[in-house]
Amino acid sequence: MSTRLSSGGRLVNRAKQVSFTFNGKRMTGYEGDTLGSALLANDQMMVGRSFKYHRPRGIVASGVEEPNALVNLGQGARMEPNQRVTTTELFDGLTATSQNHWPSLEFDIGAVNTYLWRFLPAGFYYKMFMYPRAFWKHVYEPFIRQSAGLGKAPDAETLDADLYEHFHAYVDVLVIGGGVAGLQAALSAGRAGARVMLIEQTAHWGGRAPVDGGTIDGMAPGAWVEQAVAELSGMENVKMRPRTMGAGVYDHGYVLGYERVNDHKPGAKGVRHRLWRIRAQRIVSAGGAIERPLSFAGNDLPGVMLASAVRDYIVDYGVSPGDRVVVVTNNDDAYRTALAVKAAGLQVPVILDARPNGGGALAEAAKKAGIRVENGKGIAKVKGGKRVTGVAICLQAGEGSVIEEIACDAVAMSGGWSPVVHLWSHCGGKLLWDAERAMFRPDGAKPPTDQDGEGFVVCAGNANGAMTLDAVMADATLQGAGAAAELGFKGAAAGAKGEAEAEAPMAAVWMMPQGANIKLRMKSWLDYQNDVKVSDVQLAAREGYESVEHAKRYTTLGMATDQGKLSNINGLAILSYALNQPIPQTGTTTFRPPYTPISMGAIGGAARAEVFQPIRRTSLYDWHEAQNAYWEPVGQWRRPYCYPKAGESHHDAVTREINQTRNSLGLLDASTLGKLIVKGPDAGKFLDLMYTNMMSNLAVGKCRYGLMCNENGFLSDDGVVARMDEDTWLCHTTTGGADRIHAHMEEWLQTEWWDLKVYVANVTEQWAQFAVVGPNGRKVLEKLGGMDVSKETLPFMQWAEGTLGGVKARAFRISFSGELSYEIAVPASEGRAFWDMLLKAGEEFGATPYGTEALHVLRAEKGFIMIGDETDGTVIPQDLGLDWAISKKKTDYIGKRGQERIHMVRPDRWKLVGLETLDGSVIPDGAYAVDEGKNSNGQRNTQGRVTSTYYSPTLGRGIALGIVRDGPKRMGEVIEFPKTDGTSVKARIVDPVFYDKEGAKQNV
Amino acid sequence: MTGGFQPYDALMSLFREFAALPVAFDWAEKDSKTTRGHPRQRRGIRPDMKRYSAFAIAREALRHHTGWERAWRSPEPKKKYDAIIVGAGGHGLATAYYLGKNYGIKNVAILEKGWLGGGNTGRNTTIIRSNYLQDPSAAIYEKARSLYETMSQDLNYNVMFSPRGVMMLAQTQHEIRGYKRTAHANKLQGVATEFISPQRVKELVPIINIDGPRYPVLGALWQPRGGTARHDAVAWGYARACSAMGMDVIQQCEVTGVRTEGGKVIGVDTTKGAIDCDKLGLVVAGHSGVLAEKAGFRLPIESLALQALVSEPIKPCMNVVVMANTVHGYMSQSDKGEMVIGGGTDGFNNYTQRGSFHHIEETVRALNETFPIISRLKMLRQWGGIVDMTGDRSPLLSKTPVEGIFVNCGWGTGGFKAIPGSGWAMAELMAKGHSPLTDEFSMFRFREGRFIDESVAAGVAH
Amino acid sequence: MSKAVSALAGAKASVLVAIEERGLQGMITLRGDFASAAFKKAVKSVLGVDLPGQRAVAVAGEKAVAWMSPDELLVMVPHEEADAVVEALSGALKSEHHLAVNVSDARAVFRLSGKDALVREVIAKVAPVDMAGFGPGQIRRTRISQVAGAFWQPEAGVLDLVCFRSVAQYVFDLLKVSAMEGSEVGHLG
Amino acid sequence: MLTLTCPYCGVSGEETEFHAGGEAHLKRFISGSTDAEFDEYMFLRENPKGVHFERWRHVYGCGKWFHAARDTNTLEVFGTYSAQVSEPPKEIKDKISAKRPGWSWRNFK
Repeated sequence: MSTRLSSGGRLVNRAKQVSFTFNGKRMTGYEGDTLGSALLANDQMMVGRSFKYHRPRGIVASGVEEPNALVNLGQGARMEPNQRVTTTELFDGLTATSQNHWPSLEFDIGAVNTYLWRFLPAGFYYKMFMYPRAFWKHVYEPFIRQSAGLGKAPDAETLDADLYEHFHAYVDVLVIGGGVAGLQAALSAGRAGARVMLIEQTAHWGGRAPVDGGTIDGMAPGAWVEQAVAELSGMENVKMRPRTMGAGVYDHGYVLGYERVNDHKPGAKGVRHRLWRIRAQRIVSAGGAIERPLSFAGNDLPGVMLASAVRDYIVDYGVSPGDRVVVVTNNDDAYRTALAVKAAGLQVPVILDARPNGGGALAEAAKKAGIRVENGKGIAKVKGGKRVTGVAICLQAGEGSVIEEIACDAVAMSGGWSPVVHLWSHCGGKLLWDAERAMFRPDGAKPPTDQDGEGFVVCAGNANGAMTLDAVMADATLQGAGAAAELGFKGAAAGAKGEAEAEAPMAAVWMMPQGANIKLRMKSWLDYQNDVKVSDVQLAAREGYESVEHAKRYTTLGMATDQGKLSNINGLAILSYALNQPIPQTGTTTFRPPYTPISMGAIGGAARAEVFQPIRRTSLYDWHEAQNAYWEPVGQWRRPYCYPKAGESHHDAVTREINQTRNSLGLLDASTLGKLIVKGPDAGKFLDLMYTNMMSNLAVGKCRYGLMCNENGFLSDDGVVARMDEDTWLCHTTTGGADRIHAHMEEWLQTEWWDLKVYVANVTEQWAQFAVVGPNGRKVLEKLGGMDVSKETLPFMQWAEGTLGGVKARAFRISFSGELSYEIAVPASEGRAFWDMLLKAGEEFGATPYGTEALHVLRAEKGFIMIGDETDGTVIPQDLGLDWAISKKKTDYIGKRGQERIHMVRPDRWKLVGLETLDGSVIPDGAYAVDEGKNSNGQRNTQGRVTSTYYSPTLGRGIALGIVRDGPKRMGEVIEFPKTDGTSVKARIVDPVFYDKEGAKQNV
Repeated sequence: MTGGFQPYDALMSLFREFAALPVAFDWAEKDSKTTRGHPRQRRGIRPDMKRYSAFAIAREALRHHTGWERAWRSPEPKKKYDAIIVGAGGHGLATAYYLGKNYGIKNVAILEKGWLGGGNTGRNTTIIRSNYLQDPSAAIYEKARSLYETMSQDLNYNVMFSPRGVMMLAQTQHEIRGYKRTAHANKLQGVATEFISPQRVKELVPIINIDGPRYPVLGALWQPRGGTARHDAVAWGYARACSAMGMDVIQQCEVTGVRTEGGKVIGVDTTKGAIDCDKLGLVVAGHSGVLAEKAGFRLPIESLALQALVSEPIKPCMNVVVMANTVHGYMSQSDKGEMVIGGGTDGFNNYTQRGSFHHIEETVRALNETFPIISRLKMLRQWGGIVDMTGDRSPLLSKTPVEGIFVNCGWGTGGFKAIPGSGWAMAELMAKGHSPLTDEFSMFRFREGRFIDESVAAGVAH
Repeated sequence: MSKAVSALAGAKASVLVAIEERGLQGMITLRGDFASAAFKKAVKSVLGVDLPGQRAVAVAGEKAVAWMSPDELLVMVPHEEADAVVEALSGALKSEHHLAVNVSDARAVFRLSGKDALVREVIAKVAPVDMAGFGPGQIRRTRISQVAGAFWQPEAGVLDLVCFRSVAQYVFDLLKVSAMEGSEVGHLG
Repeated sequence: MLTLTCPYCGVSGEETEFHAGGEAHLKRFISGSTDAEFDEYMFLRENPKGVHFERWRHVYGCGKWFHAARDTNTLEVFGTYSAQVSEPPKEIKDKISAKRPGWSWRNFK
């Protein structure tokens, strides 16, 4: 059984007991434990079920590579699925439940798949479940979906209780990994004077070195780590950050760091995760190496663990994974585990060394310690059900005949080590195959390159393929100093010197035994979480899924939450052998960020709730809200759609607002309309190019409606232009157009007509602007007093500057409603005060604020087009009967050439008309007018569509604007608009101006 | 757990797969009643190719699955083919498949510089829908969607088409009008969609936050027969079927040159030697421009990186596909349990298959707000693909300035859903010289000012 | 004028650092040819400072001039003087192609004050800028999370940030969240 | 996530401060040009896998447009330069020649 040892555990504080629950069962651990070490200390060997066969799964690793031990952690607003127990720091009150089983971990009905395993090889679902067709959706898929998935989905109605944030950091040298290699690299770069940041994914510095032994500068590694950390902490130019993982390396030295700030103390003040957005000139990746499992039958049973993990649990946490631990290996490092087990007072019945000639100095030490060592042997099969009970031994060179059976309760396996090359590879760093040590390591000659075309990542230590302590320290010194030197920081001192026992060469072992028969291969797991076995990869190769990407996708090897950290190289080797080609020819799959999964919360950062996205507010925002405005988002602005009073529907409110505006006085917050100042000796010339019509000949003091197109000829914006003085124009744009048109003008000025002397400034927000509309509009302004707004002084389509009610104001005689109308602009800081004056002065006229919907109906009654309704990016001004606003005199304006193309001048284009339903009803939004017959694809032919359709309170009936093929020539014709419910509505083509065609009401 | 699911019932259905084998064959026969002849012959699949079925699995299980044959052959190129398709992605393989199936043109090679299905076919978010606004788009996407319905049976390869429904959220007044317009257009195009209420949205997607607060859900355009499929399987299934028809799928064979004579194509040069052909179809997505250059003409496209990501797998919590265009995010849950999320495209030309991280940030930010549970899930993996964009973001299925050369590209971010329709139409274009499905997608349309712009109604490109 | 109010009417928050909306601030966008002697002279004569260098801020009492682009300055004066200064500038530049326009009410200004490292850390959370390399005398126009903004440090421990008026509430909320208790980073200190 | 240096304000900023503006050095065709010329100007963009010239705007900074020479396959930036020129400056072309011998782009090499 796994248990807590009576002593040992360099990371745990035995003085501080911590209690937690697993599947509702109360357990205890120590401060410093991971959830994984604490579970093992409580003899919780089985912690989950595999994805496909629902086989029992135990902890196999001690770090980020763990594929099995995933739990639902926490509850309610802090519940998180798929948390790796090996990287979860234990805290008091932690609650965890195991995943992927029903009804319970011990008895899982899904485990029946394990008896059907013969019928469920890789890719089985591509070959079945096809008949009958309807069964896929209703029977097969629901079953597959239900049995797939791992953790629980968090509750849909509970908001995440935690907060997240981002941080931007800029460094010369970023060192990723706080093991001895990372520490040494940081020291080397830091001593040279570079700005260094050192990040480490765990809470501890020093990595595996203190567990592995040897000496650094004559000291125990732990002592050297303390000394190094002390020196680094004292350096001004070095920043150290534990619990921060290098998640991804992106182009141009951009790195994501994932800091788990409060995961070990949930609910503490501040953020849970911080996403570091680091821009580094050079990156030293010192992420270490990951031990590989061996592929033998039954290698997935709980109790079979990586040899290094067994050692970690004993040394770091004082936890024994078993009393009798069989060690199986192809390299010397696993002997350290055997020695550690022995030193803890536990038994090692045998070390099975697959190498015919066995190991070196460490093997001698093991033998000296009295451990039985068998060279050239391996495991034929692990015995046991929900946990290991023994192993059957065979010759590695054979086919699996059992020589001997040995009882044990744990197996420590080591298939060699793979450098962590992920960060090197994210941005295109190339790998080379080191056949001697059976691993891919970075090809230093082919690094990922940055904006200058220079390599910007180097690897150090294990991550660079330096596997012994002496090599690690030498490499780290070199890489750290080298990275700094490339940036001009020279003169780093010599680094520390590591010493460790000499090791005999490892031997690649991809299958155990080498000639394992099919029955053994079908039980030799490669990917524990996704249940991919040696036989599955071989099947993929046999069926022609030969590329590594095909084999991966066909078998799902390496696609689990660990992204193949344990399985990829083994699977790749099996595939290569199956294809009879060398491993490097098979190649690796692409390494993609993140290194291990990072929370969506962290990715989103602080952007939630009120700061999710900016809301742009006018000076009346609070007032609108106080009036119960129903908001409509328009870009990032919020505009009142209408102001419903108690008991009023939106429709009622809109009707009231329109009637009051037509009959007396309506007020609109038009502040969001864009206002651009265009000034300079060439401003007129420039505006003639920007607008379809002439602006250069507009007289000072006058206003003119203008159209803007894009270079394709399509109408993109409209608005009233006012000439301020000899060389200054004020251009109004739509609400959505202000920034866009400003950018559009700057673009043309800077990149095409840079010889023109014109400056543009966006003054949209400088001014609050209000439309004062209706027969009493003039009276209310006259009440405020200060400037002459009479018809004589300020006729239609003119503007004037002065004061109104004591406030500096500009008054524009323009109308988007067909009524007597002024738009008054006042400085935004006085917008609210001016609005209050307007309301007060307008009280006697029943002054009524109206929203965007009333605005739309008022303009539609008048036949005015609306950008975004009548236009959709495919409509040219000519389609909307706006030929009068297109200058024929000009040789050029933006869009002119585009409008000359053959499709744009076709006589049968759909053109603007008014539409009046025969029954007075409102045509549904978006309806199309049908034509006879169907097209060659069997689609009903159409001849037009509505673009705006409303109930008109003024006319007491439905009205619509639309574009209809050759419409203006078809006045009086009746066309039909089918509805989506199968019925249709008939409408007569009429003039688009429904109200006051003569303009009598606005020209007063 | 989603309501009403009974593990035992589902298990029984699994057993039924094995137990009711003769019945399964009956069903298969029924599917093929409309035409005469042996169903395998009708499908153009060689009678000697082993059919996939639960029975075959059971039979193979007895010999530990050692008897499965290659899904597709691995031939050396012949000297000449009637037609060569460059690009063994979904679109290229589908083109070849329908050339054989619909027009009997089976002396065809499909050349792939890497591995079949290794490009965008295997990198997308697998969404299938046809609720397009413009007639030409709706026609080809609906053709594709309808072919997906029967693809598993047609190919005898389970591509797991899952018509679970696709919805596009309306979160502004403008979007409501846009989607209502699309619903009207779809009605006339024969595409089944409807505009649904916020309450119905919540019923279909229990994990959505319809109250906003920033952008409340005001409704949605709902296509009940939209859905997803297993993307790799589409390429593999077509490849297997093409191979069975006698076509040569030639992988790791890069086209290095295009040979023409008197303005007409006569063959290609490849890393496996020169190969002659009468007709040449260029179907290479992101690399179309590079290949067109070799043939001596330029295409109106630019190549950009598009990104996607998946979360770790969780138990089923969302059965439909949701697209939220106001906040720029879309999401579905795969059969494995991962939340599959589509991100944005970079604004600059890029061939790296890596995009910029801020697009991932923007998408996830929006989805955290729309689906609050996402915040506590983790991103497992992000990746990028190269998409080719045309001037109107709609594809090119077109003749080219060189006689005998046809292009199929420019699918932008919407290619996967179109695969069978694209192949069907491209095959017709290559075999007959024109197709009603491709007529509007000519590469020369821009010169005339004729666009097929899908972004017009509610800002939905693809 | 007494009726004038700034975007957030002087809202304040005291979190890791003090955040305050600074009320009404006169601001003028001035565009022109920096190479022109007349332009330099006009700036000097009206504002009392030399033309600031690239991305620099020149301060003279209540007035300051910030370099915004190779042809644009941001002139800061007391709010009530803005119109007069625009007129003075326009007068001095009568014969020059230029643009001077009052944008005081189109902006909001926040002041962050407290421990210098904390002030700069708050900004490092919301702007893609190397705050370790930033200090008094410089101005940086950049992205403040999802909106445009610019900031400068009048002195250590103080930072002024300007954004558009319409997004003042967003920026205020964002700064408050970024400076919430318990979110010290300890990277720039 | 690119880093670009704005030649106008000198800021080396991350991509999110900038806006990509497509191919550089386009020759605009107006009324009177042929359909083919206009089509080429509007739609037939250079799309090389390699050296490319393009426009960017420092939208969150000084607001200025500028040109960049960049490799679309490695994302190396050879240099940024004024928007107000109709062809890349010689020093940029020389730099590219040193790094990518034999390159060409439209009429430039």
